[in-house]
Amino acid sequence: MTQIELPKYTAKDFATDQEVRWCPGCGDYAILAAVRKALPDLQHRRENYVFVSGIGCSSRFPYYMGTYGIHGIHGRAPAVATGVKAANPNLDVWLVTGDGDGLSIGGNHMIHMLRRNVNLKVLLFNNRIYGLTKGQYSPTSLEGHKTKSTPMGSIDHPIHPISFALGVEATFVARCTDVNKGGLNILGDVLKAAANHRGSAFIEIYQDCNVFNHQAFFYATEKDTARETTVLLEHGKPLVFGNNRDKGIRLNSTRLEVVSLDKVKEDDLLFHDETDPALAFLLSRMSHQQGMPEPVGVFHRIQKPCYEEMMMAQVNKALEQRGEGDLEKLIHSGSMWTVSE
Amino acid sequence: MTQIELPKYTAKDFATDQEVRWCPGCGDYAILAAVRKALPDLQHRRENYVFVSGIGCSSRFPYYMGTYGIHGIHGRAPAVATGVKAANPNLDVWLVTGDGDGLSIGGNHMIHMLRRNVNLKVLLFNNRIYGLTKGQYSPTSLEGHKTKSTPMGSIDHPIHPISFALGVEATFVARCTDVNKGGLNILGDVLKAAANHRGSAFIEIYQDCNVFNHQAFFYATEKDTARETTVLLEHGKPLVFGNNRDKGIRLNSTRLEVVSLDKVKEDDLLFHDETDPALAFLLSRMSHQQGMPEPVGVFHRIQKPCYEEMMMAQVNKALEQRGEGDLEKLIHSGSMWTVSE
Amino acid sequence: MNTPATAVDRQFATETLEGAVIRFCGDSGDGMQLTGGEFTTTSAVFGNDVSTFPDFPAEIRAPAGTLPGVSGFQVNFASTDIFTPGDKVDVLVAMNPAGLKTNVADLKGGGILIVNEDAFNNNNLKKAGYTSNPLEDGSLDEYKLYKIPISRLCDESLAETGMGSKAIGRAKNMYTLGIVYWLFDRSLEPTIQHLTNLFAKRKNQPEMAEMNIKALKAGYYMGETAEMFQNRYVVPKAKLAPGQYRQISGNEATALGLIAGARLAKTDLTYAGYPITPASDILHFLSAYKNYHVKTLQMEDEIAAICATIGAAYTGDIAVTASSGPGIALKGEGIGLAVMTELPVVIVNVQRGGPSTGLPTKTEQADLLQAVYGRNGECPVIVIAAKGPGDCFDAAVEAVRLAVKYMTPVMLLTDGYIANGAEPWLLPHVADLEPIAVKYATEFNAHADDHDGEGNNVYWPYLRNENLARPWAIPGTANLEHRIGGLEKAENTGNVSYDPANHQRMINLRQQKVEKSAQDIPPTEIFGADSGDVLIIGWGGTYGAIHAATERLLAREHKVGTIHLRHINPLPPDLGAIIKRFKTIVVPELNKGQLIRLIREHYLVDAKGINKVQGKPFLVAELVAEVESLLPRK
Amino acid sequence: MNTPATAVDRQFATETLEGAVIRFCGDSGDGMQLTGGEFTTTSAVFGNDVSTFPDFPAEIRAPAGTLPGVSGFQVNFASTDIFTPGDKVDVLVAMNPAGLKTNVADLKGGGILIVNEDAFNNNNLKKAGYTSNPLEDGSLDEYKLYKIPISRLCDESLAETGMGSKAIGRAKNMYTLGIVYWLFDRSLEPTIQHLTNLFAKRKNQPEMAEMNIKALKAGYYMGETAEMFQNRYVVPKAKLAPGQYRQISGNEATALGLIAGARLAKTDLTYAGYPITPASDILHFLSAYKNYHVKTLQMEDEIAAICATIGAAYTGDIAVTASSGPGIALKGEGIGLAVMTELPVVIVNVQRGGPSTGLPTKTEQADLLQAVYGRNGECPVIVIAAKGPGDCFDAAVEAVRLAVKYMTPVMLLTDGYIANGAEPWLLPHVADLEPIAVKYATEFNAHADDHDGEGNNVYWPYLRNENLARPWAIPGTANLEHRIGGLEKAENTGNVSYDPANHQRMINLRQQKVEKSAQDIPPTEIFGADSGDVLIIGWGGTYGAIHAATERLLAREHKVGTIHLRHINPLPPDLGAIIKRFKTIVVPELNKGQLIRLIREHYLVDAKGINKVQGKPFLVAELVAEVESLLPRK
Ligand SMILES: Cc1ncc(C[n+]2csc(CCOP(=O)(O)OP(=O)(O)O)c2C)c(N)n1
Ligand SMILES: Cc1ncc(C[n+]2csc(CCOP(=O)(O)OP(=O)(O)O)c2C)c(N)n1
Ligand code: SF4
Ligand code: SF4
Ligand SMILES: [Mg+2]
Ligand SMILES: [Mg+2]
Repeated sequence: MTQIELPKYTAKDFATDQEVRWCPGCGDYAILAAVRKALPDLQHRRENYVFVSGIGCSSRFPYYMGTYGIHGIHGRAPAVATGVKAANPNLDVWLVTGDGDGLSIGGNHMIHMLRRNVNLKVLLFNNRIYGLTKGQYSPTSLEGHKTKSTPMGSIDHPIHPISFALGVEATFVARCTDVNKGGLNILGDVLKAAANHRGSAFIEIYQDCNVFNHQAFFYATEKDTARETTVLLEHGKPLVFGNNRDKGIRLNSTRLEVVSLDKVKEDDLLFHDETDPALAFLLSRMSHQQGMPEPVGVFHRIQKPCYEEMMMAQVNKALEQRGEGDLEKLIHSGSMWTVSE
Repeated sequence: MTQIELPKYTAKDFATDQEVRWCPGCGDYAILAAVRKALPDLQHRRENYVFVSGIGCSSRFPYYMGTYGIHGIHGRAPAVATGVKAANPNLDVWLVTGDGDGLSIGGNHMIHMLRRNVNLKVLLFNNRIYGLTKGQYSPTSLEGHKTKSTPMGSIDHPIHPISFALGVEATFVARCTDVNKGGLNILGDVLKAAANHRGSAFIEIYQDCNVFNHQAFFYATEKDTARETTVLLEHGKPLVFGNNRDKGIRLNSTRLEVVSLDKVKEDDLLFHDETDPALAFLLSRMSHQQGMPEPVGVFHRIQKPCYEEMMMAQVNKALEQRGEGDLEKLIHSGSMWTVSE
Repeated sequence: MNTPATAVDRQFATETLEGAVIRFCGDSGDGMQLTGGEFTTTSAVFGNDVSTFPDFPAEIRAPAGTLPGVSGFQVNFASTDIFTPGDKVDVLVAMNPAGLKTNVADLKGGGILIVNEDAFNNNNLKKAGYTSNPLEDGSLDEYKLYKIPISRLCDESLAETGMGSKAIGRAKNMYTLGIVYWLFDRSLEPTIQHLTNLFAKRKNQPEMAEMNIKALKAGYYMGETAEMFQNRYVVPKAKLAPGQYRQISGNEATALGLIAGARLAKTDLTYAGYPITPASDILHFLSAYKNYHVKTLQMEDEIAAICATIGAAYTGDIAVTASSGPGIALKGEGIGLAVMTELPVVIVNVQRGGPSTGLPTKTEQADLLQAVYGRNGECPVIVIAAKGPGDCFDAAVEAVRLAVKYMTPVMLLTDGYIANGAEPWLLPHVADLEPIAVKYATEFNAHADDHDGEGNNVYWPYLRNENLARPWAIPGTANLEHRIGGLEKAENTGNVSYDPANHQRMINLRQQKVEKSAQDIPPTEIFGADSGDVLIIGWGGTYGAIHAATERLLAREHKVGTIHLRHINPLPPDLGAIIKRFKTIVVPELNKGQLIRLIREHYLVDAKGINKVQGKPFLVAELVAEVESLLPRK
Repeated sequence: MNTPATAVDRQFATETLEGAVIRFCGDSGDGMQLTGGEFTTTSAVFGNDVSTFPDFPAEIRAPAGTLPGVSGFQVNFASTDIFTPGDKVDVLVAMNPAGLKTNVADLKGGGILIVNEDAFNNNNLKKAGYTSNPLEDGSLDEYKLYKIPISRLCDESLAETGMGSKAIGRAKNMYTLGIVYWLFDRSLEPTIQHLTNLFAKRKNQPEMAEMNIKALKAGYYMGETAEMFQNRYVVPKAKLAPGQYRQISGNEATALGLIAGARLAKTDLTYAGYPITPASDILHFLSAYKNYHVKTLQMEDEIAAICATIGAAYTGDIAVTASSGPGIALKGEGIGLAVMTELPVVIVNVQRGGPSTGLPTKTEQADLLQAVYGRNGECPVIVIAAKGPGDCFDAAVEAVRLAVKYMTPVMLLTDGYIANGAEPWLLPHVADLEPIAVKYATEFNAHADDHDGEGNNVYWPYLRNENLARPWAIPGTANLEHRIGGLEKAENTGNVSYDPANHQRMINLRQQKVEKSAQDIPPTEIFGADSGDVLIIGWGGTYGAIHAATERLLAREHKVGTIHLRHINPLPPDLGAIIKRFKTIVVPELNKGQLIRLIREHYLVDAKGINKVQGKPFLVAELVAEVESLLPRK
């Protein structure tokens, strides 16, 4: 390919003429802004982006990105996106989904896309509710959540998206929040890290549904609490958190505990290792409800061959070994016989 | 319920008049025999058993059990079984599925059934192949596996059923082999442990497909190798293995390593703890291919409320609070008005 | 307003009307659904016949003031029987420019137009795409325009309550409702009661109740005092069938009907669903009725939902799933399993605009042929349809009854229009409902060896009764253990069978069983002429429009008869004979022609379609015009 | 055996036959498919016309010797054109009692019955459900029975090879084939070549090749020397269209056709599938042709497969998925999305016995109405059908062509019978195939503001060409970035639109586009009478049987014409006129009547169905009898 110079993009180049139609105050706006802002820095051509989604409020996302896009059907975005990558492995494919779209009806496609390590980036907008259908509980809704369909409270034990993704061996697994008033604004960085990862990148984004599940994640996004209830993961660094960075996480056999840095040295804390799946799994079980800060940042990142690369490698190998297929020969092969005039 | 005395069952009482139609030498026979043998010991009435399956060789199982049963459609057994339990929580429901049925097309239903902790027992016959459709690769087939649909070798990274089940927080997770010529015949015990677990029990069974993937698990089932390539998990006990029980597994930070008992004391080995999900996850990543013995036995077992119990609790609470619903009142409620003659 | 009559009041001229159509519209935040609902209830309680049409925006909360954010509610109320929410609007209440813009075209020339003048600021005008202010530029000259500064008046009247300005701002719908109540001389009582119930009792916010009631009264008094209107209108009581009534939406009636079906069968109800517009409310309603032995499962998707119903039906529950649009398409494979296992499963399809995701919040009738044919193989199910909100109750009971009697899946078709729309429902009495006989098998029913004369010694799950239904032995029943599944079964024994002749027999039997259910179809009722020029055949939610159109056609002395099908597969046995008595057959549908294909194919008659696929119901006038164009010229 | 003629050989009487039907049957472990296949190839290479019918057991490996374990392969070979594998069998070769039991009913009275005597031991007899040995009890008296101790003879002849007894045991099929070759005076060469290729070259087991060849020859010599048979038979060459031929199964031809379609379009092929009987082989074949720019994705299920094709089609590949039975039912929702996004996706349905899991290994034509109607909403797709194994190639090319030309999903119907069955295929030349024009959009195609006369400055993904197809701009194309999805789209711009009038227009356009494709349907060919008493209308895999039946009917001087439809939706434009020229319309189908419903509905003609749902193809005699019963009595 001849390398044509890349236009200098700004966030505006990734907008469309379509009116953005989320509810006022919806967390989706912040994520949209972050994505539009991150893309210009990635040095990829705009026409190579494809945003694929399913159905849900979050899944309206492609309409608002001035790129190629498919607003698919409920839960099937990973399959649609896999088809896009198969047809053209060079495209930059982003997948936008919700907790219902990606983990309820679409859970299976998500699994298989992740384990195949298709090289695309997943933004899972987790608002712990079905927004578009006006407020039923979702697979991430907390137990006991009273919603339209659970007037006496949900009886399902929720799924933890990070544990889920690790369980099926995703190669890049991260968590962010839509906004962060505590100053831990890592969404943009994580988006870029995901973009630069070669393989499936799974990002859970805590997102406020202003209408049906408002403030579900306020503990993790508001000024006073954000640094107390979340802990930033940085590869090779100890897990320290708190408004005064005075607390840490320590590993005790295979269990985690919160310790005060008054009593424990930083060196004795758990140091994050992005390459260790079991550690990531352990971290994924930390829950605010159980008095633990919830990790944000990159839980896990490893290299594995991606699906479409291996697929093209086989195609190329076949081409090499057998040469460019000749249709005439293909038809005229096998045990033939001739009937003459 | 009046307690009627339980008939004394034998394995024969759980057979049917239908000819068993698996290929000669198929591992399914051994599993069938083990199940028929285990049930009489469980002290449940035969008419309360329902075997539910999807489609696949393995899914023919219900036809061979003299109980109630549904041979469903491909991948949907967990949903069918959830319906059975919802309609009658007292039934003993067993779900039989294959690596394709349960993890490919049916992966999503499996996830949600497990996380809801529906009280039923899952036997996942993992033969790392699609048997019934005559030999395509499955989600558990190893990378590079040449099958009918992958003449140049599979490019999918396989799913690990145990990691998968732990990722979605199943409450009972175990692994067995169809046969074991090394003397580690734990299938019957694990079946009984699963039966006695209150909640979803997920059992991966390594099963030999004699026709399309013969010997895939010989390392784990044959006399000479079984004890070298597998390690038995026993709650509270150290992980020791080897033909001479001369090797063990040690935890080093969050990684596992094989050590020789010549050099390391048993007390310094990893002691199994069924209640620790992260430990179970760590164990689930041990792979024969990477020179580690593969654990068999119960990886994880914890108590959580089950779905149908919580569902019935809500029904009963509603009955308590609002009394037995009166249809006439229900119709004649809300803002009514009367039109007189 | 039909047939005005006259009467005189002290101060205002009072016109007596046969009926009127009012539409409230505004931003989705403006509370138009509540407003319309209250007007409807008040009118119904007063004794009018009413019919309504709520129209939601597709977005959850489209940006305030924009065209996609407009929410509307239309109510037709009259002193005569009415069957539709009305084609054209007599009174339009527009709370903002966007509402005006999207609705004014439906207002009759000379109709009353009430607007919240305060909302017509530059910002809102721009959002609605107006370049000049329609209240000023003369473009509304053909209407009786009432510009009322509703926001300001409402604010002023509530200033003393000490409530926050947001809350006060929200109360302007009640202020507006007050004005309209005054205009139509309606009692405030039902709404005051409802506000008290809603805010004071249920939400424990007595101050909100008070404030809203205050706004309501203030609006009413404004009408009384402001001398703004020259006229008041009176719509007298209608002559309705005596009895108790309530307003009911189709989805609520469906939910109640399903509960009723299960209770009549003395059986638990397991409902498994997955949220989707416009079917979700059935799940919501049912989940509130657990003390009626209702279990609701919100499954992970629609496939899981249909499969869970299969498990529940096997286990002896009345098992139901409902969905719409793509959700129904997903259930095809599962329905096939229910057909093969011959289990009584009810599938409710609340049809919406398609194809694909289509127009999720709009109505359509385009899933009929999918219901009849949309599965692999020869896979017959019973298909029935409800014709209106209240009728959903009867249709749901009927679906349960047929499913159990014939041990077969039944597909019940409703649609977004009747599901969300509400109408007065003459409440049935349980004692008048026919019980549904469920008899689980408990005994052996056959010989393992043929005819040894020694009594039954096995259970055959596919032995059939006189209705061709198989027995229903449920898990937990000793000795009747048996296995079912999706592979072809041997006749009687139900064992897996690959025998060609057996396959043919079973294919025939499944078909015959569904056909046999025609014996339960009552003689077809014809409205209007019993024979003559035109027979209109309708089905589903178009009932009101077709009925009203037929009335008009009859009033114009056309020889028109109308039948409205509840039963679509099988079709009523007497339908062929009726068709023969008319010269022209017309089939109006909100699709490109689906029932008509069944009619043409069965009866080889050159039926004509009247078809509309706009996400909206038929207008009565449309139907009248179309049918008239097919009538012989006089 | 038709029309025997006579001739005399040295030692044996040699009869010349027009054709014969042989069926090989035995346990699934007995290698009957290979045996039948070899006989077919040898006969085809010799110059006969051939037609075959393989019949697999439903189980992978049913227990040896049991009835469900029987595998059969029937071949009809003749010196004349033939169209079916034959109704009744002239020569039955039964390798075991179970094979005999399940197949002997199809052997003609007086037919040749060759059995492996050694397999008729007590154990096997019991497994087959025989209480006495049929070889001894006279029950086979009506046939020419040849009891040959094949196992022993074969063992003896191979004793010296030093091969294991298991391998030797397996070679008895080749021994048997040798006998049959002798009986029909066939050359051993093609089979020797094939065995050499298979074992020596591909599997690198030269000793296996040698052993099997030895067995083959031994069988042949046994025929020559044993004086067991009084007669030998000769079936001369047929007069076939000149050219190169090979045996091809429908699934292989479909795979090749799809590759050809993509190559003609100069585009990559993305195939996404999920294994299912009998469609899996398409995936298997395609996955071997990666050097033809074929990418095969084995997805996690059928829904993922159709969705992946949508992604691939959007991205510019020829995108195809195939499935059967329940797998197709699952794709309904996805096909809806493809309809709404107007993407060229090909869906192949290899129909099998239904409903539900049904009879997975058997054939049926019962998915036609699902293909036409089986989705939510008004959701039209083009539906075409292949009529035989070789024709699958042409039909697949046609499917790709129509999909791309009209930017629409195309459903291609084949069935288990033609998918697994093989027939001689006259090999086409690529140069003779019409190229498929794919032109991706690269430029703006519209004005953002109407008609400012300044040239195009936007890309409208739903602007249509003269065929009503929309343009195809693929990701990677600068400036044509656009979004598509399942919500209703505004005409031209493709933006989401809830506008009622737009919805109606788009519904109409999607329908018109599919209807427009009728312009590509060539004039309908009629075989037989051009007008007259009976018009037979067929479709799909019944072609052979219907054609053969028509020949017989014509031979009996009935005024019968036959047409076989490739295009089902839309139907050929000239069909109505043709129908008018016949007194009676007959539609034979392997279902309960599906095409017939379309015919009756479209043309209001009282067409009669000939229907069979037994998982098996029509017999020619059946069809002849049924049609004759509808003919006017002479
Ligand atoms: C097949 C199908 N089933 C159901 C729906 C209805 N539906 C649309 S979005 C949605 C869930 C939305 O929740 P989530 O994915 O969490 O997205 P959010 O709206 O919260 O962003 C559902 C159930 C649908 N469109 N299609
Ligand atoms: C919807 C649907 N898709 C595909 C199939 C075909 N099919 C039947 S079983 C099977 C996979 C079998 O594999 P597995 O579940 O591992 O079971 P095994 O035969 O190996 O025991 C497939 C793809 C089907 N019956 N239904
Ligand atoms: S419903 Fe919730 S998630 Fe959806 S747009 Fe509104 S605030 Fe956002
Ligand atoms: S194909 Fe494999 S799994 Fe299936 S019955 Fe045969 S040996 Fe068992
Ligand atoms: Mg959500
Ligand atoms: Mg398997």
